[in-house]
Amino acid sequence: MIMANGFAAPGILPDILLRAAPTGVMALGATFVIATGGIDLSVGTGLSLAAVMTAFFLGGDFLNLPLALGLLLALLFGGLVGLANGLNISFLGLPPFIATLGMMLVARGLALVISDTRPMKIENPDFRVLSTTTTIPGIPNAAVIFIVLAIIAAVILNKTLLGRYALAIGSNEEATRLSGVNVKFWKTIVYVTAGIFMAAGAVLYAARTGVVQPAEGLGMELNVIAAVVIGGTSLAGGRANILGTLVGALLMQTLITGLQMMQVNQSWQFVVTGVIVLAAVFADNVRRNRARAI
Amino acid sequence: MIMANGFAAPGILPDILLRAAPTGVMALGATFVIATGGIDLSVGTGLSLAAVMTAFFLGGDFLNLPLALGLLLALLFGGLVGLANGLNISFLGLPPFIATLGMMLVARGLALVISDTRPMKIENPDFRVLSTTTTIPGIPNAAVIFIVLAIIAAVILNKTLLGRYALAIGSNEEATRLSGVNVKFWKTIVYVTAGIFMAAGAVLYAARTGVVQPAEGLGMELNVIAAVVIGGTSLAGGRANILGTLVGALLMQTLITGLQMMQVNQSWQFVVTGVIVLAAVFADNVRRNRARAI
Amino acid sequence: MSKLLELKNVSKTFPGVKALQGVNLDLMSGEVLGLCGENGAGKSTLMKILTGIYTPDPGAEIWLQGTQVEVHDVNHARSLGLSIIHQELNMVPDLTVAQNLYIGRPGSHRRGFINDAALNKRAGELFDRLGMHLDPKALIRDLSVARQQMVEIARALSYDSRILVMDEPTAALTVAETDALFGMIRDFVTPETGLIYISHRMPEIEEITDRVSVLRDGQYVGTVTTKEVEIREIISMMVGREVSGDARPRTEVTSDEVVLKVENLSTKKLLEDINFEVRHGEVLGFAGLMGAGRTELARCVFGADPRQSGTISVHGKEIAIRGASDAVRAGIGYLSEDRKTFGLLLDQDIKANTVMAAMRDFSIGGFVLDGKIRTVGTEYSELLKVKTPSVNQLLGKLSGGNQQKVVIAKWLVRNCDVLIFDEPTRGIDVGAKEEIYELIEQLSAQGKAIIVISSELPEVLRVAHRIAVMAQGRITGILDNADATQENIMELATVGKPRMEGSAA
Amino acid sequence: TSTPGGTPAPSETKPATSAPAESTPPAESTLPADGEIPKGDGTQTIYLVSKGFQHRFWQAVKEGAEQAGAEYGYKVEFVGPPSEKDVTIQLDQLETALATKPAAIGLAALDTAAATDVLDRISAANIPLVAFDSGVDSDAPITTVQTDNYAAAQEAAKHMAELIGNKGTVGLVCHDVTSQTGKQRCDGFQDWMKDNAPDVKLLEPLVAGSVDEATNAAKSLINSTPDISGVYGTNEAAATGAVQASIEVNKAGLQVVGFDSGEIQMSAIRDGKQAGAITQSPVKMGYETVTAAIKAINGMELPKIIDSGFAWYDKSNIDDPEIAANLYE
Ligand SMILES: Nc1ncnc2c1ncn2[C@@H]1O[C@H](COP(=O)(O)OP(=O)(O)OP(=O)(O)O)[C@@H](O)[C@H]1O
Ligand SMILES: Nc1ncnc2c1ncn2[C@@H]1O[C@H](COP(=O)(O)OP(=O)(O)OP(=O)(O)O)[C@@H](O)[C@H]1O
Ligand SMILES: [Mg+2]
Ligand SMILES: [Mg+2]
Repeated sequence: MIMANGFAAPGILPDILLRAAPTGVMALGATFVIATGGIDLSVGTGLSLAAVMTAFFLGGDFLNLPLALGLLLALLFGGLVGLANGLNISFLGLPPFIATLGMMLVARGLALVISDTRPMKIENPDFRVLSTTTTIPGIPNAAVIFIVLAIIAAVILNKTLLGRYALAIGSNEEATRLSGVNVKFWKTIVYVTAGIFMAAGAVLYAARTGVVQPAEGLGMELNVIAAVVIGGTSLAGGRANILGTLVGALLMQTLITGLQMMQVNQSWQFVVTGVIVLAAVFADNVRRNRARAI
Repeated sequence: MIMANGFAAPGILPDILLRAAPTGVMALGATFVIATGGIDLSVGTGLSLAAVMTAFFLGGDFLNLPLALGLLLALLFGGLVGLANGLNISFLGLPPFIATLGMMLVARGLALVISDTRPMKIENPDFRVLSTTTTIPGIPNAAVIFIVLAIIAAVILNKTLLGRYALAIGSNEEATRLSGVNVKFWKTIVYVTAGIFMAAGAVLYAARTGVVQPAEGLGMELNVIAAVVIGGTSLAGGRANILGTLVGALLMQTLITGLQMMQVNQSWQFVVTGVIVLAAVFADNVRRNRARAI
Repeated sequence: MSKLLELKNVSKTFPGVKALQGVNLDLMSGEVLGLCGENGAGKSTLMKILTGIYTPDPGAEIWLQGTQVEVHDVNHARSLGLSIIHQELNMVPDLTVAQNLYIGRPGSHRRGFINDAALNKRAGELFDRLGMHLDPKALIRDLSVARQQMVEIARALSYDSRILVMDEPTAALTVAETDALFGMIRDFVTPETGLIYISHRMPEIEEITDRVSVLRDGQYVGTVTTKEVEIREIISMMVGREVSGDARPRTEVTSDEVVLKVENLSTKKLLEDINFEVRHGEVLGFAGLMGAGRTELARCVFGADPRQSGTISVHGKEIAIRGASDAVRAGIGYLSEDRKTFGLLLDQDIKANTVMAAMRDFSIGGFVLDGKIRTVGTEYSELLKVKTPSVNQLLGKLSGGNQQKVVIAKWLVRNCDVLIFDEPTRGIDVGAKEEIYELIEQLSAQGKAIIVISSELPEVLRVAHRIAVMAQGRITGILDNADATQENIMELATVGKPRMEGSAA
Repeated sequence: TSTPGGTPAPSETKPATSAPAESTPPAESTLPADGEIPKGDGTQTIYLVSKGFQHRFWQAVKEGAEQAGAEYGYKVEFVGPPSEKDVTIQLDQLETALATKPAAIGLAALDTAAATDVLDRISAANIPLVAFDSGVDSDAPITTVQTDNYAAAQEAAKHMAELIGNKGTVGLVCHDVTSQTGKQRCDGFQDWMKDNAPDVKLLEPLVAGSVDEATNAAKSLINSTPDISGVYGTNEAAATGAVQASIEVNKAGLQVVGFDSGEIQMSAIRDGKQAGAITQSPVKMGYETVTAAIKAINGMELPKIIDSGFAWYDKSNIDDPEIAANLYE
């Protein structure tokens, strides 16, 4: 049945990658936050805000900056949102859930205020190239960018101080502090990193259609977190897995796309998705316990 | 300004209680879950599902059961949703975030399936009495029920094994297990309790208009959690405060109502709400640290 | 005397580790049986099998008074009359002392409703009976490790058990509390009961046990009657060699250069006007009773807790310490007394823990050097004889003593000028203890300034050139090693405090 | 495009100005007469991507569509994103629709500019496209079956002004200010008042997506504005909330004007607690969309716009068959 609907047709994986790219890229960043035992609820509306800012920097009706500068500013802006989260958490001592919940509301409002609740257009053809256009035959650029960012994230997590400290903080924050690590600083950096990845996700999102909807991101935060957790990163912190996050994001998207293609009734799609999310994480638990027992 | 707008008029507190009742009652139950260090994302769409079931039990077009029986079944059904969460968490070992995220999707779908995506009517006049009707002059029944449920929740939390074990599990699950407490069992009971409170919230919600919209609860889960956390219950578990949750729910609702009454532009309302949530929790932290230092 | 308990052919395999192989053990009624063995010998594992926490490999048999039983879980063990005080504290920090005492116990509630006033009253009566001074209403998280340990002991004694296991109960206790505990143990043992006592402190073994069983590398070595053998012999059964009992430091301080100087240090909570200095190559010991403030002093100097006034100078330069990272940057290392909470990343591996305080030396431009980390991790676990299949083992899977060694390794790798060791040999076996003393000696010979906080007087006398004694947040005297004896230290430690005071809240 | 105040006549048959030739499949030899709709064999699918599916309105559209499908022998697949904010999800659904190679696609675009890429590919695949509910900024759709939301909102404003005697303070509860529909229903109301009733003061619109939120929002408006004389809600949830709030506050003379239908609005209108509301013709919209698609599949000519219309209803005409057909409880 799936076959018949062209679901397994060649090019389906690139298509899934394309669809999953915005959420997936945000999930890469969120993996660091979750590795510290934190959580980031602001990525959903943060995506809207970052996309609105991208349109503000690049859109013909607005600043109309050169592409490279505009993209740089967009990423910087994402980092700034992350910085605000990081400072609220590290220095004001707010629990990550609350700090990022507050930011979720603030970002939602600001996106609407800045866009004046209107869709914003980015006509710049070079910008649009970042999404569906293919440079490598058969693979949309967004898919390539997603993979490249996943590799970068994996290197940061496994091979840099940032990754090590994120895991250490998630494992035992107090012990890490007493080892002389500047926990506040590194935690802040983790949220900044998540913010930058969020902005990268926002850029891919905006590039797909060239039109930014200021209210679309709300709710994406749960998909982002689900992708990370399905990928095997523990919400308790201390363990993280970028490849897992990539797989988690693709799994979620495949599921959604598959159900659409199989023309499952939409109400049932929610039920099926819910059950499969539960089953996937359960199967992963079982697999891991078995691996541990060997 | 607030005064001028009638915001401080007599009867404003009962009105806030009425408005906050569905979220607030769910937050009472969620306090137990959060006390164990868990989280329940399924309360939002779970409210829709429980409300749909309430309409199914009581509605004239459906089973049309006697009020008491229908209400009992509705609460039982809520308990069943909680039981499913509890079993998934305790026995399948799923992280609460994932287990309840899955349930969130399942409940959302089932609410649509059962209602056939149509609003469902509960004409039973005795049922409608549960919300805006006043028995004690000036105080809507929903407000009274909210307060009574808060008292019950406080007793359960502070005076019963359930509350004690919930706190102990949140504080140190391993030590609690080694003390001979059947952690799996009690954790399950905690989610069942949350499910029952969720159903009670759904009943109050449905009683207000007498018509159940099957797709409305989504997103309420964050308000519920915010109310609990603003109330001083720690997301890390081990510490909980029912009075705090009550205050947290009222604070959130007062904020929203206040901004509406002051005719703040909608987009800015989000920003202001976000900032005030951050400030409230920060102020609470400061206050508590000062109290500890004395 | 009849056999109260018999364990036959107990084996336990963890992934990559054979923790126990065919171990036999028996306990007579009316006796205290010592259980000795090096770190990682399998003592805790054996006791966890006995009390239903671990399931043994097939073939194991547990016999209670002549009937074979299978222990399913903690509650089942308890209903069989078996209870245990674990090596690691198992308290619920957010509950009160009384709530912890009675959690999970039948009779602690009436139809699900709990009467805290009644629990407090019962707890108070229990403490009176045991001669403990604890406030039933105090939150566990506000108690020092030692006080929490007392609560654990009280809890274990309050069960009407036939067999009680104590896994290193005195690791956090000082001499006075240990004596009190021994009194309780003697009261507990009747012709119907028996007690298994695990400790690395040989004098305690000598004092309290009737017989001693020894494990080595997960295997049963033998059992001796305590009165009939010298402690030396037990130790050689454990380690397979003799360990010397030299009691005093073998190095001398040659330099006058002051490395660490603390002046007029006070905190809001406890410390008052603390002044001391540690010289180049010197080991300064800190002795005192439980709650004297030694840990608080160390944490304060290290920047882990805020100070109210006072200055801290390293190499003559006053340093502004606002947090632990400032202290580490200034060259101060601190090994906490509570390794689980403050020292370890339990779900990270040995090598990651080993280099945690010195990550900057293991990275270039923000990128970590995994090869170097592995090499150094291996080097230090060999140096400290950490018992593990590989440096990739997670810390949570090591025995208590081996975990302690990894924390020590962390600060050795960091190579600080000032090292503060708070109870460095807590939970470490006698053989390894001596190795750590030698290590401290080597470090002081290299010119490091070292503070050793210890509740074991022989240990302080063994390693410290000078000994500062604290009582109630003040330094009541500083003795040269040559002038110090257990007696005069105790005298200073109890200045103005003739007996253990006990209001916790 | 539509005549406010009345249910417009079905498909005005203005000939399509530029039906893209390449997107029309080769004409069958037996071309049926104009207006007569050829029956399918029940194997082909018409895929409708709407703006939502959870709301009663879209369910009514779906019903109409399925009705037409059953009548003429076509399978109808009807999907929509969970909310009217989910442009990307809708886009994915459109892609999925394209991938299943249906006989025709119907689209109620949340954002027309966003969809251009896919629309091009739909044209390239020679699949006829019918827009419904709102227009698509492109030549791709062969025809558009739509309600003019802006005009409908103006109609609501006109009635509100009448009800309050062209002066007083009016509050707005808008269901959404980011979707095109939401905006038009808010803007049309505000603009008409500004232009035609200068003595009517409009309060800052509050946004509420659910009945519960709308009730609270409307209640806030009423409580904070002693001289308020009317409240307008822009969809079923917003209007229902406004009615519920006015019942809870029980303020004499307060006029509530709503949109769409639903149990609470209908009984409130019958009881006189609500003045009236605008209804669209969702069932008709669905039906017309599918029949237009069938005509397009068969290469028949279609007008550029098919107006599905809207109507004002109140106590006086709520039971007229023409109105009642479009109301749902
Ligand atoms: N959960 C576990 N998983 C894997 N290995 C374990 C686990 N628990 C203990 N071990 C291993 O089993 C062996 C015995 O450990 P055990 O804790 O019984 O030692 P011990 O004699 O109590 O030592 P110590 O005196 O240091 O407390 C050690 O090598 C330890 O690393
Ligand atoms: N009687 C007591 N009961 C509970 N806590 C106490 C008591 N006396 C002191 N404390 C607390 O213990 C801490 C000081 O003890 P600290 O741990 O520094 O002492 P120590 O000399 O290191 O003893 P320990 O052997 O317990 O580590 C302070 O936080 C103090 O509030
Ligand atoms: Mg041990
Ligand atoms: Mg100490």
